[in-house]
Amino acid sequence: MTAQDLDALYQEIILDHYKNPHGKGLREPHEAEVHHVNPTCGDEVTLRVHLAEGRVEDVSYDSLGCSISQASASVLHDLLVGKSLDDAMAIHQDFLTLMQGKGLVEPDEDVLEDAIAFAGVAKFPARVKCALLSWMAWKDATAQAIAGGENQ
Amino acid sequence: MTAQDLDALYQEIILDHYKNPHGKGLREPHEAEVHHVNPTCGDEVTLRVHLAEGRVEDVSYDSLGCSISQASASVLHDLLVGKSLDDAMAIHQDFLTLMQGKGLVEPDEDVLEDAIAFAGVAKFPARVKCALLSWMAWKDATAQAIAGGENQ
Amino acid sequence: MEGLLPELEVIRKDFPILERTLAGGMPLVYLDSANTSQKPQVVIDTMVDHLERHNANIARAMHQLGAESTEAFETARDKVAAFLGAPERDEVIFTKNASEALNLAATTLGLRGELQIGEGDEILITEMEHHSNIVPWQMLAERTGARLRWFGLTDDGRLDLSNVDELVNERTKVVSLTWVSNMLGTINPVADIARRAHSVGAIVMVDASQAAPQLPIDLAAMPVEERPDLLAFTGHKVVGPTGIGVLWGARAVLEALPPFLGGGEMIETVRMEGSTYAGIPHKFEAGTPPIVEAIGLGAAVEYLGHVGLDAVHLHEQTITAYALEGLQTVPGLTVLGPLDAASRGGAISFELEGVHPHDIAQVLDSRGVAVRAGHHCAKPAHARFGVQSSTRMSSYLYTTPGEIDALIEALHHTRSYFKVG
Amino acid sequence: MEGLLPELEVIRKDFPILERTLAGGMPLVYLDSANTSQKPQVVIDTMVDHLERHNANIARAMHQLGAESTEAFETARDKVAAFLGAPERDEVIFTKNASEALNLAATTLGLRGELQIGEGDEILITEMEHHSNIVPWQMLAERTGARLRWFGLTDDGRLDLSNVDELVNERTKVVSLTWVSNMLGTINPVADIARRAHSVGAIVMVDASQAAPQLPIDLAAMPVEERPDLLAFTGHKVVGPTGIGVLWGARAVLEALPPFLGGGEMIETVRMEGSTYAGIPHKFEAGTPPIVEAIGLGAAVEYLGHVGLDAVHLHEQTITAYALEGLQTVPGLTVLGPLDAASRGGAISFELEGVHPHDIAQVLDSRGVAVRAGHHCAKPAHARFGVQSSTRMSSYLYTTPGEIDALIEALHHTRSYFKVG
Ligand SMILES: Cc1ncc(COP(=O)(O)O)c(C=O)c1O
Ligand SMILES: Cc1ncc(COP(=O)(O)O)c(C=O)c1O
Repeated sequence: MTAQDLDALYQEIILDHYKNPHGKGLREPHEAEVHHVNPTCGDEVTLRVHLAEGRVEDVSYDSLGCSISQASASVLHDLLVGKSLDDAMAIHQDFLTLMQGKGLVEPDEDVLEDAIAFAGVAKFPARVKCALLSWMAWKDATAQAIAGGENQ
Repeated sequence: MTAQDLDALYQEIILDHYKNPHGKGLREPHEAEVHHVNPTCGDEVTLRVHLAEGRVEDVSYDSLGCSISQASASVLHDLLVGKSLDDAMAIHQDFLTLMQGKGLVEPDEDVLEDAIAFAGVAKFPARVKCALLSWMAWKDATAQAIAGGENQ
Repeated sequence: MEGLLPELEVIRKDFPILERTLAGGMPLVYLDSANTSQKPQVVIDTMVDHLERHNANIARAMHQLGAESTEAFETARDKVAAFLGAPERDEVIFTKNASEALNLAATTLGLRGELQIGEGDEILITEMEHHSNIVPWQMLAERTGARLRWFGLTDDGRLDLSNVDELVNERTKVVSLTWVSNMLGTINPVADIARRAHSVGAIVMVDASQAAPQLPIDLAAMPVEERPDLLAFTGHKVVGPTGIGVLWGARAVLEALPPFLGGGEMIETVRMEGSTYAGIPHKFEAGTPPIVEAIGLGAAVEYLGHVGLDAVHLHEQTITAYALEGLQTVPGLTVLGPLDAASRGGAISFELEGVHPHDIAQVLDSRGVAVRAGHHCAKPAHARFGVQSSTRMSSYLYTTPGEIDALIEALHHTRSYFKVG
Repeated sequence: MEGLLPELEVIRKDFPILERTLAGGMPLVYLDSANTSQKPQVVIDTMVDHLERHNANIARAMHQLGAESTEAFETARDKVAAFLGAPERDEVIFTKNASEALNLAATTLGLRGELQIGEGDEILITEMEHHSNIVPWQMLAERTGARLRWFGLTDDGRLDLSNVDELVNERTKVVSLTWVSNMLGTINPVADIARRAHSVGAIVMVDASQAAPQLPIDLAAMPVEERPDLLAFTGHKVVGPTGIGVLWGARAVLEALPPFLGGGEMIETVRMEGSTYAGIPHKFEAGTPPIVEAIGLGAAVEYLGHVGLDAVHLHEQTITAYALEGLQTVPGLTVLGPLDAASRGGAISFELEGVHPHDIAQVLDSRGVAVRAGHHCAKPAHARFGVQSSTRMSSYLYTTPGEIDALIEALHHTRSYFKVG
């Protein structure tokens, strides 16, 4: 890839989130905690969700990884916390679609806000996994939290 | 291979031994019996040796296989029965050398008699195994017979 | 001749080896395709292009070559999935050949896990299997104490289903059988057998090594009761390279099986104290996979797809019918297996009275006609018919009626060469 | 620069991929050879010639193509035997990669037989192994109840031999270790360890995946107490194709091990009731082997032999020394593993303060420099040094000092791109 591609990948927004991640750290309360690994490179995330009355009250996480995976966790926190579960799921789906779109999907800034900076990542198959690591962990944790709630 | 090569392989002598194998059938007495298989094609031989006072008294066999493997057992019978063990071993070695010589070894007719007809076989790696099947079985059986004799 | 591939001469041009001449200037008449198929230029060129321009390790490499290589490898998986009509592309596991795929299944069914086979259980195979679908199950039986049973064969070379009710019973844990016999040519009723086996809760494995080259396969279209749970085939028989085979498995079954080989790429995380494993397909692909081979296989199945498996199947049937007819003109010749081309694949094994298969193959070879002689890795099926070995001709999409004529003529010549009849 | 291959520019011409340009017209600077090596034209051409002119299955086929193919395949075995200085050519077993070779050993050591490992026995490995030399032994330990133990590492990335007397004891049944680490570059004292292990009667297995590409190996010349009993390497790292690996084993050990996979070619005879097995090497080569891959590997080791392994080794050391020097000019960069080029192989892993390996690799890639980032299938070794991943450059016989310069420059650029320091 060229120097321009590189700049498309490492948008300022991504580097900012990487240097100053939002919502990092593991917090109480939480209904589910998961640990996800990217087997290719070993990047890891431990992620907790706290749901209440159909809303995402908190997403807290601890992670080790590259700028893309770190920034994407930070953006996830910004985007999903405070949303209704339905809205959060919809945003999750949009982010997934964007990342799996091979750079051909036009992101909706109103929905994805800072996450539109990841549009450039979608062109790098090897990095898509990095960007999705925390998003997959969130989905998994949320499913567990919901299942746990139903079982009570 | 060409039609000439074919004729070099299927010498009249070989076809004669194939049609009228010498010494075929399993006989008593014997000190050792072995069963050898060519895993590639499934050709089989059951072979017995009878030794006495350092001489090959009899080699008897039952076999299933192609013309080359059948003829070679017949020739083996002719060549080895009646010989001293030492002479038989020497002939065995000469036959082995001939077969593994890729067609470049000049056989000694005084030693190998009819077996010189197998010189053409040595050019066909796939058929060398056929020609050697009973000879390997004989060596194995003889080794067993000798070891059995010593153990007594 | 009706039923032949319409562009047969064009297709033959795709296969460079068919232009070769042998000793004495003989043109090659290659009738050993059930043993291994020849390769079209596009498969060779795809491999060369990969090696010369895109070679890199996959998954682990993040650079441009690595991305290209990974993309090519995973696209090959998509192509194989499409070739099989696999319900999911991640159900396609790359192995080194069909034998490894069969061993993978037989080995992991013996390991601790939900599907573990043990004493008192039964494994059911058939008497017409290739050694690669017999020995792994013998080993499994030996290791676990399970009992190995098998369908016998009828005199005309079909599965003897007369005792199916006894053979398929509540102790049966796995049924493994070939779709098309590599020796007898028989096409087995896999759907029926799968339905019965599933009704007692058994896992069904199909050896498609001879089916994949010549029958259209569409797993997703099969009713699930009739669909095998596991299926194996091998790259080199579907105009692909050696060194690559495929195990397809239903996701639920593959997920229930423990890993087979351990190592790079099949892990989730490794600590000295213990490891966790990746999901399918990677769980079963330890180490650097056969990358360029998978890519070559992708090109191969795509090539077959372009020709059309229906057309290939019809061509095979047409050639087989023509060959069966021709063989009947040779005195003393007996075909082993079904005699109607419609219910069989393109491999025809036969005996010729008074001449050993080796000797037949040798005389044929002197005329450029390449066939196989021996037990074709199907000793029990040979034993069933009281023969120790046989001669086998096997055609493929590039075979012409003229080549069959050459075979028949060479067989007549063989008889006179050995002065029989 | 003294020590470089004298004909380096000629050698580079042998590798077509080195002429490739990447996105933005960047020339390729391939520094990922420990992951997989590039292929010289002669290897590609040998494979193409085989596929276009000689393709047939081996052993089983008696026709001319079959004889040619069998001859080419078995000659490849001779070439590999010569490459290793193997005492006997039949001790060379073809597998699909190094991982399969390691699994073959680990699996069969757990099966019924003279060498069977069981409860109370110990398996000894090291903390610097590739996952492919860890996971198979973990699986063996789990299946048999044996205990898995390992050598730790010193701070400078060597084996910690301080507790060798405790680790190598009369319960130790097998010791398996890498000759050269793929992460740290460390060259291990395999002869010393083999001697000790043999003194307690253990089997010694050496993972030569990183050694075979760059160190001259002469097994027959090693004193038998110091010679491994089993040794594995992989084709794609010695300028050969993927899909092929090698297990070498001393005849006595290979004969004592039970078969691994079952199927065509590894049998002596098969009946439905049970089977007997062929001798080595065929006993361990079930199914159609990777034929064209073995032939490609034969051409590859012959190519390396012509260049000369001593010369390759010297070249690697020279490049490695030059690279270690250059890396020291990059602020915040720490090399993991030994710092003297003489006692290490050509893979150098490092950390760069403030930039994650993925991001380094990405910036390097934008300049055409291909390196590997991640755990390099050596998670435990990374954990030992408290890092989760690292960046690795690895050279080979075609690497030039200019390429090292390009790497160093790109690393400086990376720091400024990410505004560190
Ligand atoms: C030291 C070492 N061992 C084993 C392997 C496994 O080789 P393969 O992936 O070809 O099986 C590798 C390479 O990946 C390696 O570097
Ligand atoms: C029916 C059948 N099963 C299995 C195999 C084994 O395939 P491979 O040797 O490629 O593993 C073959 C071919 O040899 C076959 O014909």
